[in-house]
Amino acid sequence: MHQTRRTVTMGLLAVLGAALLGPARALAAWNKGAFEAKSAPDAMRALGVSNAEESKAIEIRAPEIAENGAVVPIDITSNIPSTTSISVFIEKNPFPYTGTFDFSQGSVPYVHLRVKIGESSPVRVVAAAGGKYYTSAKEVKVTIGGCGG
Amino acid sequence: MRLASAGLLAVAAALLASCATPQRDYRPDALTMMKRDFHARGIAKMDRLDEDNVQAVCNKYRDDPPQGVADKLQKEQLAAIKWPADGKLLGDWKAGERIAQNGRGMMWSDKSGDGGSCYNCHQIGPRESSFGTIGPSLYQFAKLRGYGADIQRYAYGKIYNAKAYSLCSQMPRFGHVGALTEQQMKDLTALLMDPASPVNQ
Amino acid sequence: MAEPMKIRATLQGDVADVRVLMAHPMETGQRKDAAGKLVPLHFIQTITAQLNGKTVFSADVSQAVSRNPVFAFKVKGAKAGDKLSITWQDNTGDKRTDEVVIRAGS
Amino acid sequence: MKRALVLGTLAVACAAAAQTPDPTAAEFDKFREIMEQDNPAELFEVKGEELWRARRGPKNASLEQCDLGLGPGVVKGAYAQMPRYFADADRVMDAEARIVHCMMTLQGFTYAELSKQPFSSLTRTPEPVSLVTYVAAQSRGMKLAAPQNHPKERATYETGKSIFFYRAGSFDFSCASCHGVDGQRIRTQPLPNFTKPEQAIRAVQGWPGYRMTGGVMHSLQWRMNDCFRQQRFPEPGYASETVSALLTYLTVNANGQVYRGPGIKR
Repeated sequence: MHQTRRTVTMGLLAVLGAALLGPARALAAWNKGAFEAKSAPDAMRALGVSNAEESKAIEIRAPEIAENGAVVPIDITSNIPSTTSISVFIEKNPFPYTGTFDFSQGSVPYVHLRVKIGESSPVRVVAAAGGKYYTSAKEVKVTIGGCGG
Repeated sequence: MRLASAGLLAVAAALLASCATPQRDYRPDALTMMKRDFHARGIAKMDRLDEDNVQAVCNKYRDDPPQGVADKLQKEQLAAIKWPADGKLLGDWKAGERIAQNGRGMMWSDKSGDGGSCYNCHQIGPRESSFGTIGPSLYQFAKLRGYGADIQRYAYGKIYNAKAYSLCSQMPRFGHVGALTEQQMKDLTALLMDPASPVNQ
Repeated sequence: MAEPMKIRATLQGDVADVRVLMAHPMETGQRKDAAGKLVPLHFIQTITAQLNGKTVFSADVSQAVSRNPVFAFKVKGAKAGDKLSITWQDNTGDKRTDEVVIRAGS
Repeated sequence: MKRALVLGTLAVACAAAAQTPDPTAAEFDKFREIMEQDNPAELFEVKGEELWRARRGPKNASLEQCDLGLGPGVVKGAYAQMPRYFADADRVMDAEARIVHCMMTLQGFTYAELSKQPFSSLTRTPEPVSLVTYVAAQSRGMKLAAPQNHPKERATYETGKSIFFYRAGSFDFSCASCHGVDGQRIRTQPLPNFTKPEQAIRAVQGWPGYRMTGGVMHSLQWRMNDCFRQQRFPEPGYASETVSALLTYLTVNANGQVYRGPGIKR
């Protein structure tokens, strides 16, 4: 009984919280302008990201040298309290903005994804937390591989 | 008792059979099977399954032919090298680098010979870290060996026909089989020999 | 026609570790087919995950996500037996939803 | 005490470093494990199982009566015990060759149809490829035990060995040109020496494999075909005895080692 009520309350709080923090990102449209931007700064502008502060609390796990640029695994964790979303930019890709992952409605600020990286490039991550932006980057090298496999 | 000894005999016979049977040569079986199962595709025709005299000797002796046999064939291969009529062995090292990088050529998916596949097996220029190790490093090729005419000739000849220098070398005979043109081989020679080539920096 | 996803959702405490494989070509619009014609952009744009019908994770992504996408994320407040569904929608409007029951961790 | 521990740790670290002199390869291996955890190959496993059970072909039959060597319908463990001799075909067959045989005999497909475009492209995964992925997954975690009991199995091994060492073609290559020596690589790709048992497993491990290049599923039939292409040979027939013989040589060399199921390849 207690348990149920608490869950309901928390659920309500979550909904309220989401409402207070502005429109839930999940309801927003896929940001065409940001996705079609040809540089990471342009994409960030289109997303309204500004004054992102360098942070060591964003962990990016990606290979230093990718075996194959067509499939580069990336693990991202934000240890910044109340992180609501994480956005990924592969700076040297023709369209750097790769995606935004929204955790605000009930998930841990962690995501694993696999991406195409055309040439050696920094992978930049921007975390949104408490109305502010934090950022960190990791360089991934892409080389020519062998013929076999 | 009797059964046991019969069993023993059988075992002994089996052992004998396995020891006594000389290792049968399955190469004819393999060739028959391949000739039945393969088909020509694109530029890769069925005659590619036939051994030439060099391949035959290397296959027969598993790449370790008797000295006399090897010497005779190597001389033949060397004599068959067509040296450039203009006497010039060095082309453009920049074009050579592109040919060295290109791993295409002579496959059924190709139209002709094309690249030299050099980086597949060799370290060459200092800026390419993705190189193979089947062949020796060629970095600083001429810087270490000298820029003289004899070394130039060796480099060109080796690219043209590696088997003229080491009969069962794993390196293709690019000129001998027409995989690379004279100009392409000159460009590759320049990549190794030109003092301005990054290889010799 | 969209093919089924493969979803695994395993409990670790009250957090469900969710791993999903999606069958999708994720065409970048820059690749040429055998005839030399550009293959048009075709890629997943949005992903949402629901726990017992309530959205708990969502993402907007680009064509830079690899072919046959793989994602993992962690959903809070889950119990064994809860239903977790994932939906993707691509730029052609094609969509697919699959659902699994969250398993207790080992 | 603490110092001893640190030194010990260092020693271990150094030993590990000495074993993997190539930091690039070590980096690849580290992330290969992550990739294997969630492998798109599973999408093809699921599709293959559906195909195995579905009534299809001119005879409207499923493959559930297909004998993969352990009796009709037995899939578990069958992949790890192939190639093997099949009396009904009077030849040694690898897993995919056997599946093709079953699709012909049980379902009524023709070899011409099945061999027309036998390998995966970006837009199409042939049914035998999904099927062999399903079958292979049912041997996950099992030891390879390709039999060498029947005289034809032994002869096929020897024939395969001869094919492996046969140098010909425009570039004088044999399989052994790339895979007969320890510790070499093409570009950055390490080349296992398949003549040695502990390395031969790498011919089998990870196949069928989800290939990151192109994002397609490929089986060992494709792998052997593509090796011959790069060997500058003409093309071997799909599911032919030549391919089965080569696979017999490679698999028997790897016998006794654990097969980890469909994998992921660069």
